[in-house]
Amino acid sequence: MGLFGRLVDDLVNTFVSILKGHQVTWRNLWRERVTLQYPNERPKLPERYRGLPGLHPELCIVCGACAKACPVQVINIQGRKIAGTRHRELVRYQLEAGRCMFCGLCEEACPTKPVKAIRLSNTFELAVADKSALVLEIPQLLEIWKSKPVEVPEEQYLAATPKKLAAQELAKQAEGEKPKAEGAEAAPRPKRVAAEGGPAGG
Amino acid sequence: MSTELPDSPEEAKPADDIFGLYGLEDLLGEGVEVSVPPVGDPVVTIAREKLLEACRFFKEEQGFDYLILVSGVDRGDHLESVIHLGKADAPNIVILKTAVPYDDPHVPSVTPLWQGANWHERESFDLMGIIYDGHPDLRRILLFPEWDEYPHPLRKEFRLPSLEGKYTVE
Amino acid sequence: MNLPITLTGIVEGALAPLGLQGLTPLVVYLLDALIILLLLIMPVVTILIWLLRKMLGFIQRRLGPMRVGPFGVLQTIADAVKLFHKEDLFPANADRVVFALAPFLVFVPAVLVYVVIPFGQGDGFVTKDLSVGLVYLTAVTSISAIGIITAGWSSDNKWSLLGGLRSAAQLVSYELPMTLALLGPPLMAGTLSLSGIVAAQQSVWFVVPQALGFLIYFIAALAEIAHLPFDLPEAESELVAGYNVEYSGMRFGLFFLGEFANSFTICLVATVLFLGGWHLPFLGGLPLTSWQTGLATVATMALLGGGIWYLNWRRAGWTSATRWHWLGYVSAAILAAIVLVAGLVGFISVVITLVKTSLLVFVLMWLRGTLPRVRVDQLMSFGWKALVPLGLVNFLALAFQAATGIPTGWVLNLLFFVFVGWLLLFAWRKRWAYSAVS
Amino acid sequence: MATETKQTSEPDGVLRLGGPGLAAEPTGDIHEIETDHLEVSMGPQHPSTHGVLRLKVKLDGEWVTEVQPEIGYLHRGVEKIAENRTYFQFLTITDRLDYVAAMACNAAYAVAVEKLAGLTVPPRAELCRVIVQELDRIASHLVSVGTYGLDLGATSPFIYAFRDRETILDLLEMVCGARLTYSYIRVGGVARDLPEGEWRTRFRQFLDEFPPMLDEQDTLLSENEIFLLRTRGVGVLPPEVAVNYGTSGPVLRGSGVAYDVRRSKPYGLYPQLDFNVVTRPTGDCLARYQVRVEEMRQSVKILRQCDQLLDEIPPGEVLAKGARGVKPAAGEAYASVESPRGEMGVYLISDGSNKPYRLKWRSPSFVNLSVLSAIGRGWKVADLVAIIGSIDPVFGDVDR
Repeated sequence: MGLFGRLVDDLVNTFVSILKGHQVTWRNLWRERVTLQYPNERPKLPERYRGLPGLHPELCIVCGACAKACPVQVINIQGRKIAGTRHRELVRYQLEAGRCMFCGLCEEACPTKPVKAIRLSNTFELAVADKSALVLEIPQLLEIWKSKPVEVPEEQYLAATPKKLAAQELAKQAEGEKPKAEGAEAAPRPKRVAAEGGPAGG
Repeated sequence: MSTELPDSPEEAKPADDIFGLYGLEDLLGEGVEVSVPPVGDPVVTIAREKLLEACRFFKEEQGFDYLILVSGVDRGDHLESVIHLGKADAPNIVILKTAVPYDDPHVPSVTPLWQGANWHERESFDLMGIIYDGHPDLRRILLFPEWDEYPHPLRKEFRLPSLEGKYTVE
Repeated sequence: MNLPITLTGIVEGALAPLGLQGLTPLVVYLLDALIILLLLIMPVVTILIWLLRKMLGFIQRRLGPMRVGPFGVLQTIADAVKLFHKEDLFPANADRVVFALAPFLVFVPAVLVYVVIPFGQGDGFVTKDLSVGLVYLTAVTSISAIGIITAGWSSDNKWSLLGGLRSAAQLVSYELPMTLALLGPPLMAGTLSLSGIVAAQQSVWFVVPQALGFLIYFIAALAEIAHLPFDLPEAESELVAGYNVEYSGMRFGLFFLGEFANSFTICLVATVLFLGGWHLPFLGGLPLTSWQTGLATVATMALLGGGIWYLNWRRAGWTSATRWHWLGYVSAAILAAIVLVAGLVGFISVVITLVKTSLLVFVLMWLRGTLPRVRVDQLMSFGWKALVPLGLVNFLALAFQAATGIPTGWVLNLLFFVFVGWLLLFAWRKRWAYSAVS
Repeated sequence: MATETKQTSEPDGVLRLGGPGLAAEPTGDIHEIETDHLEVSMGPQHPSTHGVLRLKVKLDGEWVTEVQPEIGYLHRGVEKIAENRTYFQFLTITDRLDYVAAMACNAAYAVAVEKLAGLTVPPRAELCRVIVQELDRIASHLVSVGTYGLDLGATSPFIYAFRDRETILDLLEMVCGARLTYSYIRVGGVARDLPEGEWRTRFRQFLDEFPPMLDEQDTLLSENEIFLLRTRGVGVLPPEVAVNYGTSGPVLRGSGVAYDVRRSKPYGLYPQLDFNVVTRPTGDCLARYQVRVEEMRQSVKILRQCDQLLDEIPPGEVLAKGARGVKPAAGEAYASVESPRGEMGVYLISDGSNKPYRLKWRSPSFVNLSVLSAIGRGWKVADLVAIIGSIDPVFGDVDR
């Protein structure tokens, strides 16, 4: 072949390779598009999607497991004991969504049943004009919580909230009964829960 | 020169065979100790005067030609320079450790043996403050040159702001 | 057929009371240029950019612009408005005068070229049919090289300097084969006037006897306008953006527009010189005045755009994504009206020219969607070692043919056709199975 | 086309490599013209430095006479953060290291902690790990290959690659709920079992549809003469130098060294799986590119085997007992996995508490990038771009 052969070979290769590339792009010209026209067409999010965490304040037993599990410490919980009972109620729950990394450890740590008090929702649009708007308080968190459908009917998961249990307990106390056993069953002891979630402090 | 190696990593590391396997008898002596921890790979602790010699032994006579990692550890009372050596064609790993006092953190550089040590040592110098003698270009690599908030942030004295749980119940 | 009111008449009427009739030709010229700019270049470039982005999008299985106007027709206008709003930045150490002038040096020649190009049959379709049209063409297109070089130099940025230098080397090198290839058609037509060259192609388009010349011209012109695979002066992955890295606002927009106007220009020139201009085997054009050319052009682009639009509709369907619905409908209605009016007046020759041009523009887009960029030394060696010798051989064969009548040019091109055919056969025999991997 | 690689031994005994430009020293009369080298800063804002890499480049015309990478623009002190997080919590931070292949980061860390704490991973979890890691490897290589096309000026391969990657990200999103920061492979197993039903169908569909798409996209690049001109013989890294620098992954295998952690230091389910360690002998940019493409095909092969194993290994426990509050005994361990970029290792020291005493991340990109100053000189600026692209650094991983 020699030099001429190599030259011809080069020419053929160049020619074919460039035509082949154009063949590929030509074929793609007629294929179905894959673009999603986002604000008008919404993505179909899978069931396990990890969006913004939402909280149901009624369900929260104020055990602090989520705050301890959080690797970036964006959860701030303030609670108080319901006078005369073992139950606690939520005073304030703050979540700094701007620093949240949607890892879902809080949801995994949450001990409430049958529905978790803190759940990652399908909300992913976080754009705000002011960073302070990303510090979420209970009303917003509740809205986010409710944005994701729950399989359990509402009466069922709201049947044994800490407040209701406390009210029952108080009522029983008023009747003169000893409410210990029931209270221990309803609210798991925070220490055990915290150990499962992995304590961060100390 | 390298010793013949069994196929699987389990066979390669029976604790009692370690000296024969890695030919460590020749190396043992003043300033060189070997320990086989229950978890992990054999550790050879070397005085810093003999480090380069030991590295050359491992590279040239034992075929540990692949430098995995050079790192620094703050042990609380002294610093430690750790070298992980491996082979490009076998699963064996050996860990070389050299203790370095805080007030005189000098260790010979292994860049003459492995070019790859260059950036590892720069990083260790940058974050841990170990000075590698004989390094061709020892300067900060990850932090910017004027960094002076705390010279070597991976030392234990440098503490991050504490991450207290924000969980309060009245 | 002419419209009852002519531009000259209007200008004369306006100037006569002031006693300035003497200025009429000048004013008419300026107005003519303005009309060409506003009615021809701007809409063409606007629609061309949209077309290009749509085609590139389709090639890449995207949709391209979709927001402004129906299917994003008005995206380019929105971009231009945005660019006008941007701050006009000058680097601290830039040579301010040169820096400010450079974009015009790129954009103005791109527009000036259109002066001599005949869009259709008859005097009405060419602003000024110079007897040395081809010389003017090559001279004017070369000016933009100066603009690019000065832009690169005056920015006081090392990357843009590199881009400017690359472009200097590239434009000077490829000017040579391009001009050699451009010399073919006048040799055969016996005139340098572009209308004359088109008229000479009535029986056979020059792409047949000068296929090699056409190929050389097209490749060299790609390099001249810095189009992929030769877009080295502004190679964004190497030189960030090359010569225009420091430009902002509408100065950058001028580079951008100039670039697209240039890609339209080379296709138009190729059509006029090699693809027979407005000639179809048996259809002639109808006479039209120059400013109607603009309307006709817009109309054609609208028709082409309509095709893309249809494709887009097939793919994306109607969505409420088009926020400027009403604007889109208005613009579509205007375009439709123009098509109607221009159609009534008769513009078939212009349509033929522009359809041919648009096909070439599509080839440009296709190349852009497919090929990677060559390296600077490969570009140079390809230019000097392949294109220049080929161009010389081609030119000598054609010149010999013109001087003696011995059909050397035909023989050369016959050889070229045989060679291409053999390549195709070879390629087919390999069943496209050539794989460089092995 | 420049194919020659020169090696020079300089006074300090350091081996230096480089392209043909090293010989481009002026001779004869040219000496009389005074010339100066142009020093430019390539990056940290530059379209083709793949993130925040800054190169101090000395140019002699278009020739690169010296290149010095400057890194650290994305340094976040991850190793220090590790000392302040529990073993379980830190896993979520590892997502942010090599963000293009976060599964490998998860896996490297999990394997190290398991080795240290002596945790046994359930078989089903091992299978899930292999599947997501290989899917992620394909996704990562697609980014690398696609952006490589973009570096060389070809836009379409990039889009095609991202279209396929999108399919994988959808699959992974169905598995763990996130597209980049997976946090799926946990210490002691995985977060959840793979979903059944639709996921499985789409997974199989992907395995069928992906290889032809890959071939098509590969046609645009490795069968294009211009691409070959730009990559063949450019940025040659001889095998002995590659080993000496400690490079790994496609960079090392492109130089013909068959070092793959999945084979050399097997972990997880890999010893049971059948796949080839892809190597190319030439050590140039093209070889590194081809290794990546071929590795994607091998990953598909692994995934097909996993698809069968999914039926054989029944769903069950996917997280080892006691993994959440894991507290390894005092000691240390080094474990590594094969990330798409090479050997990603974690050196972990425990003092018996629930937080690591020291964590050192052996990031493949960091090591691979260090070779750039050796092989980057003597080439054209455009080649330098090609070389960086073929090394494929990810700056979350380099700077940590």
